[in-house]
Amino acid sequence: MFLRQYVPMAIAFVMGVVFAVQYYVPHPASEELLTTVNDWLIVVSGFSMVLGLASLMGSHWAKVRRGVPGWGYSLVVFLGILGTLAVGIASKGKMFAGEELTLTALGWVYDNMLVPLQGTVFSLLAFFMASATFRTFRARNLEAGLLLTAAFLVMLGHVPLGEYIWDKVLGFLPPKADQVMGWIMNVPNMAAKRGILLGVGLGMIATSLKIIFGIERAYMGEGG
Amino acid sequence: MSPELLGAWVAAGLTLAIFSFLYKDNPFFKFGEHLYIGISVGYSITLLVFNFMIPKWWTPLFREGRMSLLVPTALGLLIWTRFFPRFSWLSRWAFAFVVGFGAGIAIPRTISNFIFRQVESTAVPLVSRGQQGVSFGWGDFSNFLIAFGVLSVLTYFFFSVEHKGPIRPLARAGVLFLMVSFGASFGYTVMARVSLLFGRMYDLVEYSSRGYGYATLVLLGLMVAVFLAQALSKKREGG
Amino acid sequence: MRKLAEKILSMDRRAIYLLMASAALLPFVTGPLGLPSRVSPEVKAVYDRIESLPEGSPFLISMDFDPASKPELYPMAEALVRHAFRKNLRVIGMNLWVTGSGMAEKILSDVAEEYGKKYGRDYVYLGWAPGATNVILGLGQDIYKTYPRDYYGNETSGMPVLEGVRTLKDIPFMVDLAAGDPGIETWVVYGKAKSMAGGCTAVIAPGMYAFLNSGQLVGLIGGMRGAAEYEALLKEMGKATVGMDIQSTTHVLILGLILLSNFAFFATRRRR
Amino acid sequence: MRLSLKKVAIVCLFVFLWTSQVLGAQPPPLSASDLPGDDGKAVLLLWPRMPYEASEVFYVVQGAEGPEGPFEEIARFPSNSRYRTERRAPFWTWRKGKDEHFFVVRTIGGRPLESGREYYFRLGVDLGEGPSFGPAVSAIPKPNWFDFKKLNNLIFMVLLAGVVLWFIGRARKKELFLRRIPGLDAIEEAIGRATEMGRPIYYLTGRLGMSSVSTIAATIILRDIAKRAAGYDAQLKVPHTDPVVMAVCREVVKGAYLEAGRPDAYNEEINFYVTDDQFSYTMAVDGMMVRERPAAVFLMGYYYAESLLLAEVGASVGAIQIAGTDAEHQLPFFVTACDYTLIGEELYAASAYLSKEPALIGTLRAQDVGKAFLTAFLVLGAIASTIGVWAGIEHKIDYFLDILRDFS
Repeated sequence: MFLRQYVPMAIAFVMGVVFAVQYYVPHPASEELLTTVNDWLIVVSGFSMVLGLASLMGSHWAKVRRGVPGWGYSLVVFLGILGTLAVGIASKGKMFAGEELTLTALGWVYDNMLVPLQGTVFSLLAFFMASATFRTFRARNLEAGLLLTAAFLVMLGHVPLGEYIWDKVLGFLPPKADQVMGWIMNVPNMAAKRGILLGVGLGMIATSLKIIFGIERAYMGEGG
Repeated sequence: MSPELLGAWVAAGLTLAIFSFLYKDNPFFKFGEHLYIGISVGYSITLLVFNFMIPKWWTPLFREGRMSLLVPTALGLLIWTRFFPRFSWLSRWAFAFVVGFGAGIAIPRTISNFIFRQVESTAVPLVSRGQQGVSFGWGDFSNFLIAFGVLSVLTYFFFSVEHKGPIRPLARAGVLFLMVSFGASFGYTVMARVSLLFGRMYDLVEYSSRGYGYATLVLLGLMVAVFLAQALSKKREGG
Repeated sequence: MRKLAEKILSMDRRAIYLLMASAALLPFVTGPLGLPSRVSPEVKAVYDRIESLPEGSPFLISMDFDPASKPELYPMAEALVRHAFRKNLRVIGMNLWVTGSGMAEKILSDVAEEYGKKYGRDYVYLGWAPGATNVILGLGQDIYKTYPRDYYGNETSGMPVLEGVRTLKDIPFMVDLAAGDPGIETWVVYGKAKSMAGGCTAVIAPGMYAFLNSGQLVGLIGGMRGAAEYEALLKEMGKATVGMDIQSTTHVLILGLILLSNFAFFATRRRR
Repeated sequence: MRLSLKKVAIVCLFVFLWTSQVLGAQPPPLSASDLPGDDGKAVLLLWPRMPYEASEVFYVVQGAEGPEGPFEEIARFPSNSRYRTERRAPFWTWRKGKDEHFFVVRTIGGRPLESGREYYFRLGVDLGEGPSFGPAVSAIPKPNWFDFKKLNNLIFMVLLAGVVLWFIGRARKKELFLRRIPGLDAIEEAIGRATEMGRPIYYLTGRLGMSSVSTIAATIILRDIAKRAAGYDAQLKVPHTDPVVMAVCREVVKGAYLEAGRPDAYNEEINFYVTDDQFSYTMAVDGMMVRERPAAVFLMGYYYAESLLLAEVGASVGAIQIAGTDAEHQLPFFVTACDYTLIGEELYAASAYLSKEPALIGTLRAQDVGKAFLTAFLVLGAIASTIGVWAGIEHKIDYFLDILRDFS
């Protein structure tokens, strides 16, 4: 109990208080402390990244071992990892090599596999968005109507064709489409985002305080 | 086949495999998606080794003998005890160190940047003084709207009192400001998604040229043929 | 009429996908529409800030994105680096998103080659490092401790490009190009940059206006439109400018869809 | 034109007085001291305002590393600038006014000052024919242990910490009031409708693991919904994307059915695993919703881009949809496609309201105090600075606004 519970709580408390107070102390000794510990933590982040990558690999490995339906796809994941690692080591982790800056094998995998795959996965959203917009964007009440109007104006002011249409249809109005969009972004949108930001800021501070005082212990993992 | 040409075929094939999801969830898509996960993990490990482990940890610690690196090494090893359930509680010490530090540095900086700076630029004069004396112009109106908006959104997220009496219209105004901002976000998001679509379309169009052996068109044809054959065989089975 | 409206409302989603794909392909068929985008004050502010820097000033650009946002942020990064090289600034590049390293490296070396810039003297790529918050905090303390070596394994101390630079405070201007977290907010909270601007995907741009208004960001380049505006300011038409045509057609399609669905919705509702 | 001797004499006298004052302009007395609240690498110079100051008259600041020099020029600026008012500093460390000039020296000849070393400075006045210097003064920059400019930040932190701890403590002793969240009222209605129609209820917990606050909130709300569903004998379905979350939810739902007195109705298959893959999960759940046409769909927790696909299908099958997320980018879709949406913090508030967990309620109350304080300050600040501009007393208003200003 003492080693598993109180020691980590004490460590979090000391670290939290010291580095909160450090902010107010301009003395070089205090700056040196921050620099040193911060440098350590960059190294620690590297170690913890291994943890994340390993747990992902572990879950896919478990699927392959147990032969759950679709385990073949988990094998594809491993194929991808090992293949990339192999070319990565061969290319010493660089995209380009030599004076001529020719593309390495890793650079090839990056350019022709990773970039198109990731890009395409996310570009699917353009299609989903179009259909969701069509099916759900209805001005069924004041709130939805306002949301819709703002979205409509922002989209119109966002693209050259929209600006062109505005000039043709609403050209007699003093503001241009991009100015209307700019105002929406800078005034009502900004105000709401700032209100949210103030709330989020208070929430972040409260959470940090709870970590320091040992009330919030989710970082300890299960059973913490 | 030159690496460039092969690259075009691979890139076009993978792009189409992912796009095939728009028709339905299918093995091409699943293959592409899992390959993506694998490659990105493999790439991350490669960079972790070559840009971090070797130059910033191994070389300074074991070649140059920078002993101060023993502390983070010990912390890192403690984190790795998560791999061994019997000792995994030791990782709490390291996590407490990291999380405690993070909480400590976050508090004053959040106060300064998320609270003070935001409050300062909201509590601004709502009139301006010019040559002709004090006036209330469009910019002042916007400033008023900003202050009112921030105020009403804060009121909306206030949970200690019922939204009754004078608080009710204020909270209601807060919702309306939120709606405008969600609408603006939506309008912007459309642009982001379309940008990605443009990126992929651009490449697909390029790869369908003669120089690349009509890669896109050939692969697209093949894929459509597979789906057609599948649909036909299903029909035959069913009929 | 009501039947038609109902039919429209229950249209198969794949029909919309097809419409969307056609709208996206249209500009490739018709050729460029040639419609200019007007430059917004947010983007102009970034441009003006770089213009105002004296020759030889260090300029930090952190490319915190991955291939998923390449079409938006890659042209933006290219345009900014191009501008910096034109003004003969010393460019310091880095990134915090591991899968973006390759792109950041490519942007810097491609544009540097174009302008005949020499590595180590005119520009440097510090590369990626884990622990984003700590990296940013570390740069505010001591760049050489956070990045003892650059991406290629060279020692950073003594590099001519970094002369006179010890912490972020010695860099008069920086731009963070971000696709999410860690990104602009992280730099705002933990960075001690003297003056900073942001460039980001359109998804996160609306949230950044709070920092723009408070002066924590001197300017903001939002999404592909922002990149296209920057290209227009540089008078160099890049991929973002080309992409705006697809934006035009697809946006107008989506606007049309919104109108159509709302008309159909009210047509069916009124009868009930 | 008649020119009296007397008039000429008066003019001559004035000209003489003016020139003597300007030409014989003595540099003002300079004082140098360590700049307080820094890391010991700067010196603060102060000197009083002089009557001859104008934009054509320049002050020249010089510094040296020894009493004999050599003195190097540090700065040169019009004599009617750099008054005390121009420095951004809080009223509790710095007096504002136009009666004195200031200059902060950080480098001499490009070399940064070192702490603990004595430096020498002198001030010159330049009327256009080269400066004339006053005597040199010296100062030793020293590092400090507290930056008083950040005092308001520290006080804010301490006060907030006090408020958070106090409210959590109070919430442990007695129940604190939290307002009802409108979205929660709709839950009853949605479950009732599902029972009437004999269709299932779908509950989704989002795409993050148990370490996320939003997932925890989602499991708390699930408990409430499972209890009601058990009471009504409605069919509940919870498709999962994370095995750990599924394990937790099984316990939660089991407990809820027990509490409702219906352990017999509990079934392990209420919670079931689909896949961890984002789009495959979404498509699978969408397929199920299209087939089973649920009467109510709850989307709680954190969502990414799948939000629009899920909400769209739920709306198209005519389900009552109640969403709750702190994923800001997904809110537009939920707001338009769902009947009720818990926006951001409302999700946490709902979970605190339902769980009665003192730490959650106490934190929420503490944050409310913070919000109330900021709201009050914003109103007063805006009014005060408006009055300040109106009456031309902006500098007096600064005494108030400085309280929440950032001086780092």
